[in-house]
Amino acid sequence: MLESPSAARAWRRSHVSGALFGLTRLLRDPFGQLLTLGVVAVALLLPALGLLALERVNAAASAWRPSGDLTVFLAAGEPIERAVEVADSLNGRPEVIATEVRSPDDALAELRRLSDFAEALSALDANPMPALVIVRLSPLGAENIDALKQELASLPSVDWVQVDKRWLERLEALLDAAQRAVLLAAAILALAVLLVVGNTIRLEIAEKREEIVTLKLLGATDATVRRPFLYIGLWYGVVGALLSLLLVWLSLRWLQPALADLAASYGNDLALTGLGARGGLALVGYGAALGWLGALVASSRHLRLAEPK
Amino acid sequence: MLESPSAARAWRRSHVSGALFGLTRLLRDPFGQLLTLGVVAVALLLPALGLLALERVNAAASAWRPSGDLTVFLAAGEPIERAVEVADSLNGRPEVIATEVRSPDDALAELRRLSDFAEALSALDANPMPALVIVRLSPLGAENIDALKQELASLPSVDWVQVDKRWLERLEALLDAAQRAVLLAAAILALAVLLVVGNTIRLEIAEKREEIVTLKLLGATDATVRRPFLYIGLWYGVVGALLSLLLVWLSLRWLQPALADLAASYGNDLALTGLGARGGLALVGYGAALGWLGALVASSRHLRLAEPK
Amino acid sequence: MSIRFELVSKRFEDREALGDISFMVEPGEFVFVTGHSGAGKSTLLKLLALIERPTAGIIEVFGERLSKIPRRQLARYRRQLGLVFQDHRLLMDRSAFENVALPLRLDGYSEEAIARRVPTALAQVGLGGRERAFPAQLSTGEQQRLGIARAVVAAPKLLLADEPTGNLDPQLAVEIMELFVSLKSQGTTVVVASHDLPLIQKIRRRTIVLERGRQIDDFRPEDAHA
Amino acid sequence: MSIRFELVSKRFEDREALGDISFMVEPGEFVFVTGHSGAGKSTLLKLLALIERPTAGIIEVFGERLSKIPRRQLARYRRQLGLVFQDHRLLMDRSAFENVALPLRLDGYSEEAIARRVPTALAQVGLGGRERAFPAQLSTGEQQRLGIARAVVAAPKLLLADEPTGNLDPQLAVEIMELFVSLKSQGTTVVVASHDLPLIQKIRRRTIVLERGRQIDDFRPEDAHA
Ligand SMILES: Nc1ncnc2c1ncn2[C@@H]1O[C@H](COP(=O)(O)OP(=O)(O)OP(=O)(O)O)[C@@H](O)[C@H]1O
Ligand SMILES: Nc1ncnc2c1ncn2[C@@H]1O[C@H](COP(=O)(O)OP(=O)(O)OP(=O)(O)O)[C@@H](O)[C@H]1O
Ligand SMILES: [Mg+2]
Ligand SMILES: [Mg+2]
Repeated sequence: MLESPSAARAWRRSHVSGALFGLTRLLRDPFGQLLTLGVVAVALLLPALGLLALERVNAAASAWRPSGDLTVFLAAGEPIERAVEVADSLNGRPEVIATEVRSPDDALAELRRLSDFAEALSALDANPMPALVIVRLSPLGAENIDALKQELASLPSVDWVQVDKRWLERLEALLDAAQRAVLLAAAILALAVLLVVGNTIRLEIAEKREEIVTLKLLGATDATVRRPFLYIGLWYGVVGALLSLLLVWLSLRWLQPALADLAASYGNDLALTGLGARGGLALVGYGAALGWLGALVASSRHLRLAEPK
Repeated sequence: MLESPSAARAWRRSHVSGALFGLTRLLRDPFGQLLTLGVVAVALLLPALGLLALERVNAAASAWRPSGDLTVFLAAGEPIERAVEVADSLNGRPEVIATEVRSPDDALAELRRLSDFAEALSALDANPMPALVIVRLSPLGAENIDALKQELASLPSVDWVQVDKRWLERLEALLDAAQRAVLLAAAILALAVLLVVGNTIRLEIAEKREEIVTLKLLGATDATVRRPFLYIGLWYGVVGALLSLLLVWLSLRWLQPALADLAASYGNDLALTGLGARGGLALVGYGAALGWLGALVASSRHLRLAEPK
Repeated sequence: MSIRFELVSKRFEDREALGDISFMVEPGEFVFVTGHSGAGKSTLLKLLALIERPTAGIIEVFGERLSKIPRRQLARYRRQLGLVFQDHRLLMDRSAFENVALPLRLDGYSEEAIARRVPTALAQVGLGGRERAFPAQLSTGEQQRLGIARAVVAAPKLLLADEPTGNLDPQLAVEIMELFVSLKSQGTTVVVASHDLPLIQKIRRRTIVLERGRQIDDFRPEDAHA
Repeated sequence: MSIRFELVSKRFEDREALGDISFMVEPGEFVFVTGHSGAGKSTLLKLLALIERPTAGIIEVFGERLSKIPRRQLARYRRQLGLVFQDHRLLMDRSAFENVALPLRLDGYSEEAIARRVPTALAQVGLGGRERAFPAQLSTGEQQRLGIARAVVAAPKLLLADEPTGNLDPQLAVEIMELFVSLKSQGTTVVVASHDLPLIQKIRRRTIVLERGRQIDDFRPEDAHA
């Protein structure tokens, strides 16, 4: 018979109509969907921006490291030439990547920049700082840092050697904490997406309760009945993610001038670049998965209330 | 006739039953209300905590001011007794509240604490810092700060006078920015409350659409039909506020040890106290008003869809 | 005059549900409106209940022009009516008692008056003792009777009943019609839309006949009761 | 055997809606179930549609024990049925066409088949040309007929109609019953719950009579059509 029923056709049809239903549902009343879409977009925006920023700061942090790994303080009164000699003797060695010589004036200037007592220091009669050699170590050097310190400290012209890991360690600890905070925020925000999409699906189901019961009475399977709601969740995720991509772009444009200033003052390229195509796709996928999951949870919970009697 | 109808009785009754309906509605399915109550509670918690913290920091800031308003740097080599003389000569004057004398060793120690070059400074052969007198000004003194500076700087034993307003100004700018941030966050969160309560009311209305139409057909006024929904919003606000009071209390308990440490290191009482009865009442009132407003907006919008035909 | 229709028409987009209807109903009168499915019976009642507005013509109820009633006065107007809906329109989350009590509560009757009147109304429709049942626990016919009890409990000035016996067997239908007729003693005007010709023949009252929205007859059986 | 009831009872908390019902229905047979309001007619049909489960007894449909059908198979089972609900149960946000097309879509019929069958079914219930109307734009009787068209369109093996003519005038009611009788040609078994005694007398088919949940009669008029 030409008009024979077909389970496959019914299945395909329910996907197409489910997807269309979800999309039209969303587009029909965008104002009513503001809360949901807003939460989804913000919940994707904040982690995305956070991760982007972390990535840039990480990259910048490894590029900076201007003060090196070791600072060699020459004895007071030693001339700058002695510092250059020390630097030269280090430059050939495999433990060392680079060296940098600072005159006592440079050193004082830096001390001033970092201290709240700038004006007080300017009142000092004489410069108390010695000349410095700042040493940047190779991985090999980093391994043998203590031996190197001993060796340099025993040089006659050297007063004292300081291991400069402190601020890098601090920065790394800070970045680590920031990363955790971003991930925690992302998790909380993901939960918020599940809740808010779930709430919306609950609303949809409440509005269509009678219709759902009727569909089941007419022989629609649970999966068929559920499909449009899962698609609604999916579309929320997708549209919310697209919205958050827009917001990422806007935020970056808005942050750019401030960042440019900051970057200029460090002589570094701190410019945030966008997410790129792969990042954008990942964000949309993440949003879709979250929306779908929220719809899944809510529909399991609430479709049970729409059983025939 | 004994059984005569009474408009006043109908009105009273609709308030009582509306309030009861709203409350039972909320308590019947607290899990389903998690999102709404959570948003309300957090939206009230964050500004409350923020304002509490600001208040404490403000109080602490005016109590601290340990370095005073002026720092008088004596000429290098002047003995500490000269600093005491300067301090004594200032103590009687109306412009001055208090003075404090620092030996060169104290001054170096402080410089060290504030600087990243602590180890480098410890390598210095001699202490470059002079003795200091730290001067705290009265309001009169603050007005004439420039004249006073001139006068002190012209003393023979004094090398230089520094006006120490910088860090206070910074702190004040910071507090100002923090206050703005807290208020902005409060506004955004208030909007979130309106949206989320509105969404819940929308759900309620959707679930009761047919019932609402029937009530109107039976002669219930718009106000009567709307009343239970306004009460729902009100209860959300109240219960959310109570929840946020609980959260405030928990947060304070949790923050207390960390704050105690911090306070100890500044020798100051930074302990956050609770909101107090008046603050708590204000929070509940604020929550109730927000919830009610959200319900008002949503019910205006959505009850229109529940008209008989 | 209880009701006056003057050249009333009602169009829904392309369909004319009612066309040029004119009639009058005296206070306390009992009128059937009949006609085939889709003839316009429910539309006529909806116009009286202000659920729909006419496209043309004048409707007056108790001397009041319906088109002049502002939105704010709708509730007051409707509280004079007793409505039996073709689809019952019960409140599913309230007991039978509370459903029937509703009009009394809206009018602000005392709890004692409610406790006295509601069981009486339920007993009149054969639902005595079912006070605590919820609508979902009633058969369709029982639901219909619950709706009838709710419509009559507050002694409305005008009772509009749309197909009130569609879910009742012939014997019950007659009993309900007798209940409606008895409301005359309290001055209630009754308009019943029904397609149940055997019932109409049995009750023998004034009958307005509609066909495709037109009023094709308005007769009072010769031996009609007053 | 199409249907077999064996000592079936259904209690709702304190009320016995059906007690010890036993009967059998042959494939292609047409059966009325009648009785007063609240007698248990709808409950009997709900048991067959697996909307309610019996408290005791055995029900078999097409040789399948209903109590053995797992939840996952409910949809498959129900797609063999055509259901006319006492409260119509139309999808209010879909047109008349889409309402009737629904069972065909669920079965996975092609669009061409749907476009051919739906208008036929609508014409059979006197709604030809109303394809684009939404349920809210139909009178109650028209809604009921739409529900009937939806129930018959997919040629169900078993048609369960609960008070399918409650909102129709006597003439239309007979036409609908004649439509149901004609389904015998495609092998459909028909069970109609109705309180409309004049109609039952006119159609003259096997009739099961219920009273307060008990089966008090099961008769086949002497001159009943096969
Ligand atoms: N869910 C339920 N809970 C409790 N009682 C119920 C429930 N459903 C039906 N009943 C009761 O069972 C009895 C039979 O109901 P049923 O709906 O089968 O009657 P019916 O014969 O279809 O009546 P009608 O002609 O009025 O539709 C009635 O007394 C009804 O009150
Ligand atoms: N909202 C609407 N939009 C469009 N058409 C409508 C609407 N309401 C009713 N109609 C049409 O108006 C006509 C009269 O409808 P009405 O409900 O008054 O009929 P009725 O006499 O009550 O019929 P029944 O006995 O079937 O209830 C019908 O053809 C119907 O399709
Ligand atoms: Mg009608
Ligand atoms: Mg029934």
